Amino acid sequence: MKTLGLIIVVLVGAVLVYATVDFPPFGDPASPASLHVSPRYIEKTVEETAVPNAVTSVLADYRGFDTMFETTVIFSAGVACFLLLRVSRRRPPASRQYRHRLTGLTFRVKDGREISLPLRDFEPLDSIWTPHDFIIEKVCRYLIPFIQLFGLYVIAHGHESPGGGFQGGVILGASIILLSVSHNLRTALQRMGEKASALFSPFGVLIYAGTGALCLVLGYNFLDYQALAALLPGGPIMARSHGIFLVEVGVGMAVMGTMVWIFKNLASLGRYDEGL
Amino acid sequence: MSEHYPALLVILPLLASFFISAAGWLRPACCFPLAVAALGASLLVSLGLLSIVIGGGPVSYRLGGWAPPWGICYQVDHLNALVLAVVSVVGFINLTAARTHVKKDFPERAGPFYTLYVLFVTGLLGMVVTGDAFNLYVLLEIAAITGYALIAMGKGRAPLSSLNYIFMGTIGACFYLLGVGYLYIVTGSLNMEDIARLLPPLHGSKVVTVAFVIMMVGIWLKMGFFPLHAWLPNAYTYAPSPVSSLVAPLMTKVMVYVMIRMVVTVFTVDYAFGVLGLNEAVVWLAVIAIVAGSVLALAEKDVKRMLTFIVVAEVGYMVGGFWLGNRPGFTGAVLHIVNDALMTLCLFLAVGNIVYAKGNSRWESLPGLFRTMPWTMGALVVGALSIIGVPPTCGFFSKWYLLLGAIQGGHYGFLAALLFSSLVSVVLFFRIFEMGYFEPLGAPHGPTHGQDGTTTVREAPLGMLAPLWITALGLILVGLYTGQIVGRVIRHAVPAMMF
Amino acid sequence: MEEFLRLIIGKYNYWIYITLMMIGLYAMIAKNNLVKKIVGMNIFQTAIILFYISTGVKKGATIPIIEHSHDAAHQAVRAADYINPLPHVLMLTAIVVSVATLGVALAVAIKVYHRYLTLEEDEILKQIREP
Amino acid sequence: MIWQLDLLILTLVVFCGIGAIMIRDLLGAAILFGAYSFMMCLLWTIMGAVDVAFTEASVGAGVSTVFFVAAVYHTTRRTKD
Repeated sequence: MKTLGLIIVVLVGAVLVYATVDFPPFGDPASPASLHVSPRYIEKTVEETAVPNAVTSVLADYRGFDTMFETTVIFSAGVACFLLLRVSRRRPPASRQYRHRLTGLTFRVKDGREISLPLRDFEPLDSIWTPHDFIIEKVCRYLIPFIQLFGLYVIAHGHESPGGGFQGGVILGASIILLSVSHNLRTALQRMGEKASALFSPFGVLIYAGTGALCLVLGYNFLDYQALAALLPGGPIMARSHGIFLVEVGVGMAVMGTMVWIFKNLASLGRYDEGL
Repeated sequence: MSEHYPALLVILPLLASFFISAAGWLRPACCFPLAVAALGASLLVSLGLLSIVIGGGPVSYRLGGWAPPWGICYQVDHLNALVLAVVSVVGFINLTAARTHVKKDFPERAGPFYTLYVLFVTGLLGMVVTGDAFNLYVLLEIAAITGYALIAMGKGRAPLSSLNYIFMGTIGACFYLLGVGYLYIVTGSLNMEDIARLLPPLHGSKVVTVAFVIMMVGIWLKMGFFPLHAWLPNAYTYAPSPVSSLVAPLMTKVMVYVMIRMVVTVFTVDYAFGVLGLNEAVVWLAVIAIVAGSVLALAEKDVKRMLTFIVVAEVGYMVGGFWLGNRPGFTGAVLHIVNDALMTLCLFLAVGNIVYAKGNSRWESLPGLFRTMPWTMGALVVGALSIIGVPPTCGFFSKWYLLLGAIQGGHYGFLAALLFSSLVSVVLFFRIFEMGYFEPLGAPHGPTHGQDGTTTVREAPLGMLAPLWITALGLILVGLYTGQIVGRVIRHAVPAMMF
Repeated sequence: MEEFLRLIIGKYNYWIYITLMMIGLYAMIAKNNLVKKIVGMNIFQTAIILFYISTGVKKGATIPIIEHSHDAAHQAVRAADYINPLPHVLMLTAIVVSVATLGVALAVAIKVYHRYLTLEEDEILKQIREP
Repeated sequence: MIWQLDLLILTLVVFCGIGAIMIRDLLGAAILFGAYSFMMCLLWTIMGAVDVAFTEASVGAGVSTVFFVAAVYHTTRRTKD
């Protein structure tokens, strides 16, 4: 296998090197790639969509259809992980551990036996003991709101600066993942349950596709945001800008939900009780 | 409304998949009806689109309202209207048969299963309808990711086979993407027709040659063309029955379509057959694929696994027929996309019924099946006759065109391979019929046989038999209407340069 | 010789992407461990992204966020002043696809591990051959 | 674009890539893959692809690495190659 792999790799490499010789020089402003289609995006983006960030306008408007399917790819990955890993029959673990909230005393309940103590004074612990790190917990707890705020900013400000729905959504998702990593999965699940993340992702893509379908219902082509001028103030050009914003919000929601969903499935092996 | 058909075709199942996913959480009983409604709607739209194209010629649709080289456009001509109809028909028929399997094997996961099912069909439909090279990649990945997950649902070795498929599929898709990038760097465009317009002055460029080669290798990897087929048999064998009867008929055929579309529309026939002159070599590769697929099928002792090798051989038919580069060869290849999708569906559905009743489809479980499951085996016979190429069924006609193409192109190796493979199919299927018909129920044909009371084997439920027989009758109907299909659709799809 | 050197230096980004792609491809084909293969798959995909981004670079141009002001008269935007945004858009999509594939691949790999209790391909194949 | 910096990062990218597939510890491979993604992200920032770099920083270096660690946590760190 190793030799075969080496032969294939060298062969592919040789073919690619062979083609690279004919490439236009690196960074050449006069290469065909920079002359044929893309100048229009740069020159007309402000005029046609009122979005100065050309990447956002191309992403969500000129080639918005690609982006819709990109979000669908993420969504289907979420569903795929769920389908593959989620176990429905919950088997109680052999022993459970609890810590008393006030005293910090830890004790273990064996063989699925019930305990008669008031459970709200106790917190369940993971079966694999992880050190309780005060600094990490506190720092992350105070950091997370700011991370989330930043994520929202990135979504909202994608028109003017780098960023957009996708990046913002990943940051929002990462904040929940950070909560799970710094505390434990249970805390993260309390903040954002399984059902919430599983409904967030189709709902986000639905916002995207629904915006497109709305344009279609209003008599324009699919995803032609001009149609939204009938519903939103500011004329057809601003309607494009607003349409892009709507779509970015949808992408953000879908990506946030799915990232958290995939993480939960991978981290708890689909059991949703404990994990990373 | 009909001007929006190209978009609706993809949008309706896409929107429905979100609702199915939500329904999986809120109201699981709704999942199946929603999926049927979605694929039914897209089936109707695709048939409408086919009739529009037959009546009034190609249709194009601008997504987002942007003109083609800047925005993405959908381009429906005779070739892809036909393939669209086939994809939606197969997806729909198989969905109706899937219900019983899902109820039996994973009832609690119906929601995500149907979501992925509908998304898979959406991805394939989008791949066929699109006129943008990069958009094709994104949809290819949707079909691939949903396919990986669906295949990994199977028992036993399925996850390992699926992982293997993930690696090979990713290499294939990335090679395709790299090819698109190479075309982009020399032309600056992503729209297929626009690239075709810009390419002729660049025919001597090494970049275009390598783009062509690497794109073809990527597509061949995805379709399981012989030396690159290693992932295919395991993935299709260990997948759950409703999944293998979905993926096996559709994925390979759609990739064959993508190959034809790339060569005909993007690189143009002139370049692929004239400038590069690879056709002779590729037809010989196809000959090897056909022979190897048939021989490997002979060695198998499991009906489902045997069928996967037949799929490998059939891919060789279509690739070879297309690369013959003449009119009958092209007609045969396109007709075979239609016929083979239906034939494979019929056979895999029949095998799905056997697996449903017996638990597996190995040789040991075959004896006496004609008595216990007469309807299933009847449909299996029709499908098998079609694969062999017996006249009233459709398989005969596409093979006929392929043979004509081989004779016209003077390619007797391909001719011999076709005949050889038909002969092997006769051997393969008659062995199955013999075991199912002549060997008595209690024959000592396997160690596990007869212990658990084989009398419990009953015919599959009506919900699985009806789709199976609709497909089987479809095989004969398509065979009878071949003249119509060729005359009204495929004739217009053949590029003008082919004779 | 000088021309050769110019070829090497002028296109160094392209050479690096080919190297990375070869590393990734080698890992996917020849490595024995499934997670290593998945790492290779990701390296392979990022290499292609690097290629696309390299095609979009323009010397002397800035990032593709157009400078504009609401009140001033509309001044013409020159395309040569901004980097080509199209490859960036395409590659955002490719990154998303790669993380989606990664998620599914890891889920499948975990399933494989729980069945065979190993991630080494040769050990798994051995277990399949001798049940 | 400062070519010295560019070259340094390109070299680091290649070394991180080779390291990620050579190291005999899957957790180490995951971390090196994160480093690889982060170097890639720097490279793209230099090349002016800020949006892509942003995405790669959050996805490649962030979430992907976490996915890897989660998968390794539930399987094994052991590897023979």
